[in-house]
Amino acid sequence: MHDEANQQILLLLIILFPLGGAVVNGLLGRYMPKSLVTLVGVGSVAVSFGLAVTAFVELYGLAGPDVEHPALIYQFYEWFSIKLPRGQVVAINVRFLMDSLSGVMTLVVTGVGGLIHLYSIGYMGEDEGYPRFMSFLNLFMASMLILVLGSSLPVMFVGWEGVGLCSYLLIGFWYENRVYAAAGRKAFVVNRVGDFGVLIGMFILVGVAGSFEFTDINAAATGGQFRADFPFGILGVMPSLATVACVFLFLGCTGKSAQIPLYVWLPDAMAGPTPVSALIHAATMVTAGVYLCCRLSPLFITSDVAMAIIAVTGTTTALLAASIAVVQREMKKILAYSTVSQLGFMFAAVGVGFFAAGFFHVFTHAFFKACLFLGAGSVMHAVHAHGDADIFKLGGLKKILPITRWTFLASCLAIAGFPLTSGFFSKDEILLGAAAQIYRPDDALQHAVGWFTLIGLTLAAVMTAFYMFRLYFLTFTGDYRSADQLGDHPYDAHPHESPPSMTIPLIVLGLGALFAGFLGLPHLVPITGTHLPNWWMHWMESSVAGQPAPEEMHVVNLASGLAFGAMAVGISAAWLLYRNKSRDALAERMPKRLFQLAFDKWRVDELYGATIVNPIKQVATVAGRADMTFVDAIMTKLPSLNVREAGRIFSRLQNGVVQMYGAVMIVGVVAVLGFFWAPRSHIEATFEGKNVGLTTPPGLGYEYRWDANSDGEFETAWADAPETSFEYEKRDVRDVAVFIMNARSGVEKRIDVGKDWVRLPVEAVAPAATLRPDDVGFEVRVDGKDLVFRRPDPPTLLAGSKELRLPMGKDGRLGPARVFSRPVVEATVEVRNAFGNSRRATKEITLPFWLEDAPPHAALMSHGSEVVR
Amino acid sequence: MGVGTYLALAAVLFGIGAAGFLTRRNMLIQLMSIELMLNSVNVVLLAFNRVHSANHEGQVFAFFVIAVAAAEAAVGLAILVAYYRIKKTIDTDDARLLKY
Amino acid sequence: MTSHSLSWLLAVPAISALVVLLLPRSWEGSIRRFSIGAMLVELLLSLRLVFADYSEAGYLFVEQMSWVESFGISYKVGVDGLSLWLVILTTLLSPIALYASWGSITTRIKEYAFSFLLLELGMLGAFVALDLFLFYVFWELMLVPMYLIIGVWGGKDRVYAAVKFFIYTMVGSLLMLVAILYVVTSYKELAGHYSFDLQELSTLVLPAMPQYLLFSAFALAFAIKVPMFPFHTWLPDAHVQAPTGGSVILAAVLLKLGIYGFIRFAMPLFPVASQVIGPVLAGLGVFGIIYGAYAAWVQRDLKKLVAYSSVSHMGFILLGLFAMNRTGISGAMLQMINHGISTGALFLLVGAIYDRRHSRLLDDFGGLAKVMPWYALFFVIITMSSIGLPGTNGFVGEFMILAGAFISRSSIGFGSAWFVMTLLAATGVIFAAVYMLHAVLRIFWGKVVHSENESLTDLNRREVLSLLPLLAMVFWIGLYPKFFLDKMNPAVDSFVSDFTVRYYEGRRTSEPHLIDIDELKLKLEAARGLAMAQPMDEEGAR
Amino acid sequence: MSAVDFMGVSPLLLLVGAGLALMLVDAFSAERSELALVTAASLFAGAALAGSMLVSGELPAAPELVTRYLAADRLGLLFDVVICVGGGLSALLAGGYLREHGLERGEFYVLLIFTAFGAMVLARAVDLLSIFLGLETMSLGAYALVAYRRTSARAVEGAVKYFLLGSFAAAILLFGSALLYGATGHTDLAGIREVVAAGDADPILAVLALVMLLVGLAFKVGAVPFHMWVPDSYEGAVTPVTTFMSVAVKAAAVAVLIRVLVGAFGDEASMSLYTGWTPVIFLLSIATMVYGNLAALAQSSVKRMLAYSSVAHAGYILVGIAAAHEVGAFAVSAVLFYVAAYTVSNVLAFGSLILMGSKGKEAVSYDDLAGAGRRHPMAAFPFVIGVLSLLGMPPTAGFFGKYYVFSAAVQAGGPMVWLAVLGVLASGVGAYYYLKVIVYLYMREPEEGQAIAVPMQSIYVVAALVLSAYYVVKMGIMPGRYLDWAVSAASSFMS
Repeated sequence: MHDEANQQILLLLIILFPLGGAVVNGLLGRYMPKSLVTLVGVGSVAVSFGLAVTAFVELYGLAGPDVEHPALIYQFYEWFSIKLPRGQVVAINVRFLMDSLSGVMTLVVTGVGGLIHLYSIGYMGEDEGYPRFMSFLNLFMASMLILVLGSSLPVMFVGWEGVGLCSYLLIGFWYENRVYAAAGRKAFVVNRVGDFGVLIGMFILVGVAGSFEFTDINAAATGGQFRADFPFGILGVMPSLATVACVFLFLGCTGKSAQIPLYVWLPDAMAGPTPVSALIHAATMVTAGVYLCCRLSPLFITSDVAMAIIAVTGTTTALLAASIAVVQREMKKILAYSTVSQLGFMFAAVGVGFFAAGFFHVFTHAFFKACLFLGAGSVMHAVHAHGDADIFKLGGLKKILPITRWTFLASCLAIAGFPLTSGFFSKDEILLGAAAQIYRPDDALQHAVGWFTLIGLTLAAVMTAFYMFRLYFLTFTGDYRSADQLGDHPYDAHPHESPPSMTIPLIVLGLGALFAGFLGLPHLVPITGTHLPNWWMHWMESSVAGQPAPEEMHVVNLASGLAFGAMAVGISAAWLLYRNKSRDALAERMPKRLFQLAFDKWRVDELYGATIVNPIKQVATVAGRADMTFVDAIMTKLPSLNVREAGRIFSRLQNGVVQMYGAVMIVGVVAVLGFFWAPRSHIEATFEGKNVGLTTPPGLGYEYRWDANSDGEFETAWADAPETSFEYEKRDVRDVAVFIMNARSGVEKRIDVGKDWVRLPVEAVAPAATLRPDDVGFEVRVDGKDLVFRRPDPPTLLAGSKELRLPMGKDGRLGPARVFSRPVVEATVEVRNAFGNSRRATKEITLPFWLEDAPPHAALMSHGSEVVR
Repeated sequence: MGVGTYLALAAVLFGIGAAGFLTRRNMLIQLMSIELMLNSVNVVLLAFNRVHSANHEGQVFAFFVIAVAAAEAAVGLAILVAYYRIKKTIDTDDARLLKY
Repeated sequence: MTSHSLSWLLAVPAISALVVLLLPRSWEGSIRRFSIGAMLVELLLSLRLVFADYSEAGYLFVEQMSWVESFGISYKVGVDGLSLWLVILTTLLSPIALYASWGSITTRIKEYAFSFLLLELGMLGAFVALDLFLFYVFWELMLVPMYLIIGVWGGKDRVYAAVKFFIYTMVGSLLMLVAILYVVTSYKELAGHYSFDLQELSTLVLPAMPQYLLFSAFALAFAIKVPMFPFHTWLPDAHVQAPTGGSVILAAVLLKLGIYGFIRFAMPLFPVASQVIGPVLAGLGVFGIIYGAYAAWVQRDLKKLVAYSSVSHMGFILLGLFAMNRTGISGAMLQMINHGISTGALFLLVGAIYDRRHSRLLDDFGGLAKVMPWYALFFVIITMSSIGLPGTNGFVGEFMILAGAFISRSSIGFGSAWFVMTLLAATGVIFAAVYMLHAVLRIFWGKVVHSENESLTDLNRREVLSLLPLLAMVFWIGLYPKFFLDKMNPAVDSFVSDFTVRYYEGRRTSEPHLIDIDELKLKLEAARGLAMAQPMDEEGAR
Repeated sequence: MSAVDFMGVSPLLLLVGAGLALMLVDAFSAERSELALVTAASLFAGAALAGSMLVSGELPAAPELVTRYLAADRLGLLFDVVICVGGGLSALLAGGYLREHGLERGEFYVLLIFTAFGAMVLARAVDLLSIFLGLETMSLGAYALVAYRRTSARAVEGAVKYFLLGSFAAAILLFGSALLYGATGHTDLAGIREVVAAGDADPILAVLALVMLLVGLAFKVGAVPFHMWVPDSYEGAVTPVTTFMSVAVKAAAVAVLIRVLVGAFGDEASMSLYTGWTPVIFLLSIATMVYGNLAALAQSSVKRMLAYSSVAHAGYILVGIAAAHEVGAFAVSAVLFYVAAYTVSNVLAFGSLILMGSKGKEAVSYDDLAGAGRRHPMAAFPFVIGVLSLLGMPPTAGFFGKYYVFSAAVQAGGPMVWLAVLGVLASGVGAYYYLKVIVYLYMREPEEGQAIAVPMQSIYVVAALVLSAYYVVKMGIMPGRYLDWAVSAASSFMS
């Protein structure tokens, strides 16, 4: 598909630089001067950014109307391969792909990442773990770039889990605080739940598409391969392959991108240093889920159900997180919930089929949210707040931290969707998608989802504007409340503006927050209806599928109106309630319990604890205890105890008395004699032609007589020979046995034929291996001299005629099975031993051949009015 | 008289010997019981030699049995003496040092 | 090839053991150096095997010599893609385990070295034996030194643990002996002569019924060794009581013999039974994954935690094995190596901390990242390998196993069972993170609360040296597993296709008979156009 | 008649001569210190003589007058070797043991030689008369040997029990012999076989005779429930005698069991799997294996444990005999090999036990062994090999022997396979008490204040241990030659 000459080694280098930085700083950083650590840490990312720009420029040059999917490829080596049941070997290559989607993402990651690295010099420079921090941050960059550039699911998964690891390490960066470390662990474990989904989704994809490559999977999805039903129903529903795969993949996205139900780790993740929150938990890593959805947009769009699930989940998350953010007191916590909420917006966009719009929001969000976090970090740095800062203890910082304040304001405007800022364009596009959904013809599901999404997102947008400006006003307006106040954590009374290494990133990001939106001007300007060139949509077309943008003006007007209105309402409310205020005016106006519930994040963590974590922990405790007691007792202790006790009892029998010993011997003698007292016999039959040889084991002093045809009379007199032979005739036949043989494997099975219909499971007919278990067998009935076999309706696997009439002695075919009957006779031997005791043995013999002509019906019925076995 | 009568006699003798061996505690009497059992064998051997009169194997066998019985008694009595020296009794019930 | 490579491989530890036995016990230093030296020579010798050509299935370095002629018992050894890496694993980990032991074992050096060399002999012998009798001999031979290592140099309840280990394992394998005899007898009745040669016995096809019983006998022996739930209860005891070196070998190599036994002997000889009983074993494996993880989570003793994690990991391997396709089996084979490396390293790390603190209780630690940063680094890396983080070895194995299980259609009467089993097994990935990170949290993060911990020294040279090769392997396999897989894949492919043929033959027959597998393969392919990739691939599914 | 004509029974003659000479030497020599060496040398010479005839292709000659009663076949020669080696090794052990414990008297060795002679006669007996004579010669010697330490209450008590029960069993066996004579008119086994196979024997008498012979021989072998004397007399006797009884006496009993059951009652009807003696042996072997192993589990005395283990091993031997109905020669050869392997293994185990004690402190119980492996590694090591061989761990003689008999059972097929299964499970139980020896040797330390057994210094015992250890390992690693002997002996007997 892609020729080898087209290798672009830049892609590899983009990743290798930060990776190298991580290794150097991780192993040697402790022994290097700080400046060198900085050089390695920041320099590697800077170089990586430069390379990314170079690569992007090249990619841009490739794009043209005749290039269907412009992409740069670098195939490194084959990692490993799996083999599908069809014998097809699927190679998993370490291969990188930069197309329009991953190109933009790479720029964002390296660009924003570079700025945050720069910021970290000032923010983390004094920390004793600075080299470690730089190393982890670089490792994160490398992982994130692998995630973005990986051309197949497994390679992406490397980055996917790699960023999880870095997230774990960085959240718990200040590991001496066990709460922080626990937050890191929580993040990792919750993410693993999602990763589980990605793994399973991946397997379904490869099982159908026969490849892990995104391009192949998307091609297969476009080709409709995923529309088929999943092999078996789940709770009575028969979903399509695409639905199941997408739901599993989306589970992964909810983990990584903090959506319901797996969002709970993100707020806790704020335990990490602020640059980490900015980079990982706002700008890049958490958007990986959206990225994955966009990456596989042709697949996702195949499944309406999955899309509906995504849209509803995203909207609900946006609402829920926003409602929590509205009442929080701490800067980073508010920003964290805001991130969750914004991610919900992105997924809502994905869910309504506006993948590019969702991704556009990823793009703009990276700027303003990173800027907000860094701004918060700047504030915290200024007031010497550790961990997080309570906004009710701040205030009036606009004079003291002017740069921080202006950039923060710009970002607040952007996230609130103030016209012409970046957030305005991207959010507008999302609402447009939701609105378009409502007007899509005749699909009840899509209609419902559209309405829900539109209303939900509008509400969330109102809240967004509100809580962001609540944050802004409380932090930057009014008076500085920690100047004289002695609280639990009195902040520095004399804060100061941050150093340039921190303010420069703020400024760059703030500018981005204001102007990045112009890359994605609306296709249609509301009210005027002017067509504008939308560079973003155009650029993304080649790699992202999606619903077309609506052309109707009323849709556009509706969406824009709602967006603008939400922004206006939110900001005004915040202005009224919080400008220059120091008290939580909203809390005072809300019902106390509702406020408390929202403040406690709707107690979701507690809910999970009670319903999932604790039960599992209890099961685990039981398992752990039971293993060494119960299981071990059954498997080891009990048997060994029994054996030992038996040994003790046995050895007690040896009581030392000679007479007792002698008595035991006599018992032994009697037992042995008793063994010979009664004769034993059983019959074995051998077949030679039509002659049936009958033998019984010989014994010392035994005599035998035979009744071969079971007429109750012995044909032979008492004799010494333990064998006889007999030639059966049809009158000797006592019964007829019916056999079914799997025609393919040759496995035979005798079946019991009753008077009534007999239903035969397939396992009885054939080795189940060759048949599916849900294919029920067939029915057998006695009809005069014939046996009738009938397949049930609807016919499943057993091909051929529906009913088979089988006269005695003939054989027939039914599907993959051969059916035949055989005569059954009975033979009896009586054995007499020297002591005059005798015993009889009777054996039913199924003759392997059919006698001359079919036995009369009477014979079949000889045991009564029905055929009995 | 047929062989059966002799056999019955031998069986009775053997049974008495065995019963004596099992029920008596006096080691001397147990020894004698065993001698009785050996002698019952002699009766059987001699009786059967009448049936299989072609050779004299049965009778020869009987002589050997008598001789061996004597040797056995000698060893047995020696052990008995040693036992008596230690235990001051010839009651086999007291031989219960070794058990379990 | 008559290079005698494998014979040398067996001779070196045997001769060295004898030499150690003859050295005076007071020469402790010499014994230490000599035994390590012998094992390193062994490692070099074994590396020779790696450079052979494994692109065709079949045994290499085969040597055959009649041993007990009248019984058809022969000394026959050889390696193929299935055993190659296990041999290397053994030769790699033995010196590491012994070297690490020299830090903590101070009494009866001579006996320890002797036991270790004997143990290595037993393990290598079992991996290279191609004669069932020879295999059994080596299989049992391993027990004694391991028993001594646990029982003599172990912890407080060492005797109980050692006896439990010995009897558990031995009782399991005794039934296998009877099963072996049955197979050999059946072969003799058809072929006219005795043979324990695996390749000759592979021409024997038994009907289904005896296969079930025989497979069960084999499976019992191997399942105990694996150990599969519910036969695992000897493992925590043995691990907790064994000295560090013993734990390393036990976890890294001995457990692998169970799986190896399945794939080398039980499955090829009894395909029908494997096909039918296999899913049940895989199910137990899946249960073991979750159960082991749960049990590991609540352990307070770090070593016990790692021991239960072994139960969990070995469950994965069982699942992959009985997925009965190339992906699953290759994954299982690779995961064996991975588990050997990562769990071996974990036991080394546990041993390192135990040597310092004489405690393994999680409660006794906390905040060690501060005092022992290098130790923390090593531990976290190995942890990540253990929980299967991509880029480390654990991921590749687990991925292939899960993929193999997912696409397996060897289900008999279960329908969606493999899908469900894969789902459940994949949750093991979550729980692995839970219990391992739980341990990491308790040991490394937080403040140093126990004052004894403040003065702990970081890893010393011996420990770093013994861990570094394992660390290198973690990333080598994680990043370039193809090197390892390429050598085993042809063998696995041929295993699967032979298995398929023998499975059908066993299904069809009601009398034992001998087959020519190649001829049969052609016939079957011609008759049905059967894709040889997977046994159950006929028509059933979809 | 020249001497050459008696080559077939020359080992017997050699022993008789040696025994008589020993009596003279004992009577006239003041210095009788090296009697053990002389005895062992004579017995080993007997073994060498028999062995050389066994490996040489042709069977040595013997006059019909002799072979009428005593077979001069390979089976007999093989048992000559086993009994002589067992006896010789026991003599060496006695040489160390008796001197250490101040018990050495000349008659011991004479008794030993004549008992061995009796055992060899029994092993070669092919006539009811010679069976009886051999049995009594052997038994009377054995009774006396058990009672040898006549000042010990335990020894005498063991002898009393052994004697009374032994005589009782002998009487039963004798009665059976008489009935068999009556039933067939023959006392020679070949003749009996002919008559029985032809169906001409009186069935009632024949069955009764079979039962009584079987019981009498099962007693000597020590099969449950006729084993009750074994633990007591083994424990009571001095350890070298115990050793001797457990190897030589048992071997002879196995030999005659084979000759009577597989020989005289070897026709299809008598040994049928369902109606003949096979199922009886089958059940006896189950009972013996299970009982022996379980009871051994409960012991605290190593010596008594080894006694019970000897019962258990009788069970494994019976497995081989039970398999004879289907795979005659193979099963018999398995039994032969097993007996040989058991002989050396058992000598090794008992010998190590002897070595572990010294005057005033004999090692008997497990506690006596505590920590001995640490204190006296060289003395403990052979014990490990011995118990591992008894346990059946490869690569030892014991493993190969077990493998062989179970292989015979599996080949016999049908229910015999389950006998093998049960057998291996029972031997799995055995692991516990055999391992206990190793546990005490290496993993335990003696309790405070407990008297510590100190190994004795004896070149004899060491020689016996080295020899037996050598064969234990050699028969495990290179069993080929011994297998060939067993197979040729068995097949010549069966044909």
